[in-house]
Amino acid sequence: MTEFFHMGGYAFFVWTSYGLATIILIANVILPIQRKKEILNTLKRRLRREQS
Amino acid sequence: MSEASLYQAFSTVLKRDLTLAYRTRTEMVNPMLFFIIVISLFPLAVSPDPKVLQSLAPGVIWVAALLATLLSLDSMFRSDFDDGALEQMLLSVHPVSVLVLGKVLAHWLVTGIPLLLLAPLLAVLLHMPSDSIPALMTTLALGGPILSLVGAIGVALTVGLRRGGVLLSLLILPLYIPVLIFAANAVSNAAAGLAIAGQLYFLGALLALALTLAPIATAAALRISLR
Amino acid sequence: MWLFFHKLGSPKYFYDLSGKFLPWFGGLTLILMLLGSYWGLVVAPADYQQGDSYRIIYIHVPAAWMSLFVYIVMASAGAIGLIWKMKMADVVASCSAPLGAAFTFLALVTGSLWGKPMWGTYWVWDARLTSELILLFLYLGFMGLEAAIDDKRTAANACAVLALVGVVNIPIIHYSVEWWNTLHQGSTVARVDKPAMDVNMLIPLLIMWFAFMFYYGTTLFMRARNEVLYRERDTAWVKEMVTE
Amino acid sequence: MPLTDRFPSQSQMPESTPDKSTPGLTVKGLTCARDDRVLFKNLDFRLEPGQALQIEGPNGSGKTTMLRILCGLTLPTEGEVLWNGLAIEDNRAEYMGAMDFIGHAHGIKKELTPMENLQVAMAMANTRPEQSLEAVLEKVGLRGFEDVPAITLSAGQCRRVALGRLLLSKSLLWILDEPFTALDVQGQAQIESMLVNHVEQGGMVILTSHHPLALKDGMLKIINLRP
Repeated sequence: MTEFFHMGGYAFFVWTSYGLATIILIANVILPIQRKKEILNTLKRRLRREQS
Repeated sequence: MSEASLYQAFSTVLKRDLTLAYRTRTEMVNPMLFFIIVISLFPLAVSPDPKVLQSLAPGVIWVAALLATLLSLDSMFRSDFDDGALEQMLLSVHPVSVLVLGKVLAHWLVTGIPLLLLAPLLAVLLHMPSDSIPALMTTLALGGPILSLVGAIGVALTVGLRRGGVLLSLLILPLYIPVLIFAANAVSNAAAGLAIAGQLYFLGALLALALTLAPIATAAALRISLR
Repeated sequence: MWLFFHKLGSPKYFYDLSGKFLPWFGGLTLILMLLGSYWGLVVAPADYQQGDSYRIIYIHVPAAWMSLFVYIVMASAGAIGLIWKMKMADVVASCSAPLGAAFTFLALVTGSLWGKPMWGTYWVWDARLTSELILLFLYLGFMGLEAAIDDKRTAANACAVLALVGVVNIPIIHYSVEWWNTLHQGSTVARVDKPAMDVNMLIPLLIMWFAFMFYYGTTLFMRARNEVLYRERDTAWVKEMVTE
Repeated sequence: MPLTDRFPSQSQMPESTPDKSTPGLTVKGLTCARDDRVLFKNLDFRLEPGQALQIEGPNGSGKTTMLRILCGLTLPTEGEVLWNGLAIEDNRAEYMGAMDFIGHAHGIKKELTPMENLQVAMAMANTRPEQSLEAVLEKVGLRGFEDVPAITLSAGQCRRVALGRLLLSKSLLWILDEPFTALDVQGQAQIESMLVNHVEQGGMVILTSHHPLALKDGMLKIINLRP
């Protein structure tokens, strides 16, 4: 198993690439989810204020 | 709407811009001074040794010319935008792209030509071999209008913005890269005595493309910016 | 087809339609990503010349391909928005820009990480990497212009013009950089042409390619749906949805 | 507005020829919202030759925006503007020829003289006026200022030069944004008489101003953009 992580001596380069890729890809998924929550909350607050 | 009046409108815009530039001719000098100062920085920054300067010269002169044009681009539409003349141009009977062509030609005559005339002097400053100076002049003559035409698109996009200056360079410099590559290479090849016909043909092709498409894109961009 | 294209123009129709597709796209992306990476990292044999460092292509090549693909999608969405004045097209263009920039950045970094073992330095003015860098500048210009204009519709139209001008220039820039590269780098760096790819190396690449495409579809839908919610916040269907 | 700004040459008539049954300007369902603040909603009106339209309303009520929509500079959120029964985007050349717009920024170049400004305007509007430029300048009360750089003129005088442009071009519809600003009493009287006899001779005027116009009631329409 450790030999796999060793990546024939290029462990640093391969794993940094894949690590960075995961970070960027996951970030671009989480950002919209948070933004959606934020939009829905502001809309809810606005509606409550309008109705009251 | 006869073609004659279209040409007449084009030449009126051209004459108007040239008289405007003449009336504020102190501003015309700024791009030229910038051009000279930037080039004279390099011997100080790198080394005064002629051989080093010679290898640098084509690229340095062309980058400086490019930046000088970029600096002077803002004046193309800024004053017309502020006093409403740009609106009148958009509301003219004639197609806006033809009027824009007039303005771009005026801008090139006011800033492109002086850079062209200054180039030999700066080539000497950088110890460039004398047989590469004609190549430098040809590339500036072919490349200069492209810089103005493509730059006009960026200026038209950012004319409505308060601080559009920095954004303008971000929009336009990537589009200047092909011109820079072929022009600078043509001059350095000429210095080494190699053939430069291929590069000049390519610059000519870029000029033809810019002449046909850029005014239409600029007209669309102006119509959008003034919305 | 034309009716569908026209109906897609209405935000609500797009919102519902993309809502249905989203879980499928998301699931597919996840599966393909895991399968492709596993296949690429474990199953595929080591390259006889570069050893295991070549496995970076399973991220670099799809990302580079997506960076160009997304820009073309942006330019065409912009053109549709300009010519037929479709609000949804502007939304697609503005939501694609950050994704395209992310792909380009990813392609650049993985390219330089791959370059270190192969060429010995992190950054080489190689034709592909230089074109990728210039493409990143085009994306940043697009996003910069969009942020600088206040009115949403004017911003979308201005960015559409910029994207169209950009898309005309991309082949020119790429050709000039290629030509410039063969000029200077031609002799020194042995052109590393793609080794005859063993089928076990090629399949993960295709899988990752599809994975990235579906990933782009997923995140574009997510961002576009947010934008639709925000822009249509005064409409009845959004208010009713919010109060559920 | 298609991106490519086609040259509307003579041969290329708009698809359906403008029917004379609805001459003048027709506005249908005009709505304009500025980042979710609705300026005005569902405006419908028609303006025929020989009529004037006065738009009143507090500051920020969208008067200027409405004028810019009517002259095609700005796009409305909804609704359309028709000239002789055709949308203004479709018969742009005809509408631009028949309409003149003077905005708050009146488009007079400070560095040029009134004469030069009028010459540029003439070329833009592609008309050959019957009266000479001097006569026009005299009509707007600028005798003796023909060749003085506009920078030395007062704001009121520059406004007169801009209004002089209206006399030059044979345009049917005048769209004016606060035409009486910066004018002295005598100037306002001169301009008002100019507008009145333009309408009486079958012309059309749309203006934003609180200045009362001496027009018979059939000829004057008023729209109030209450918030």
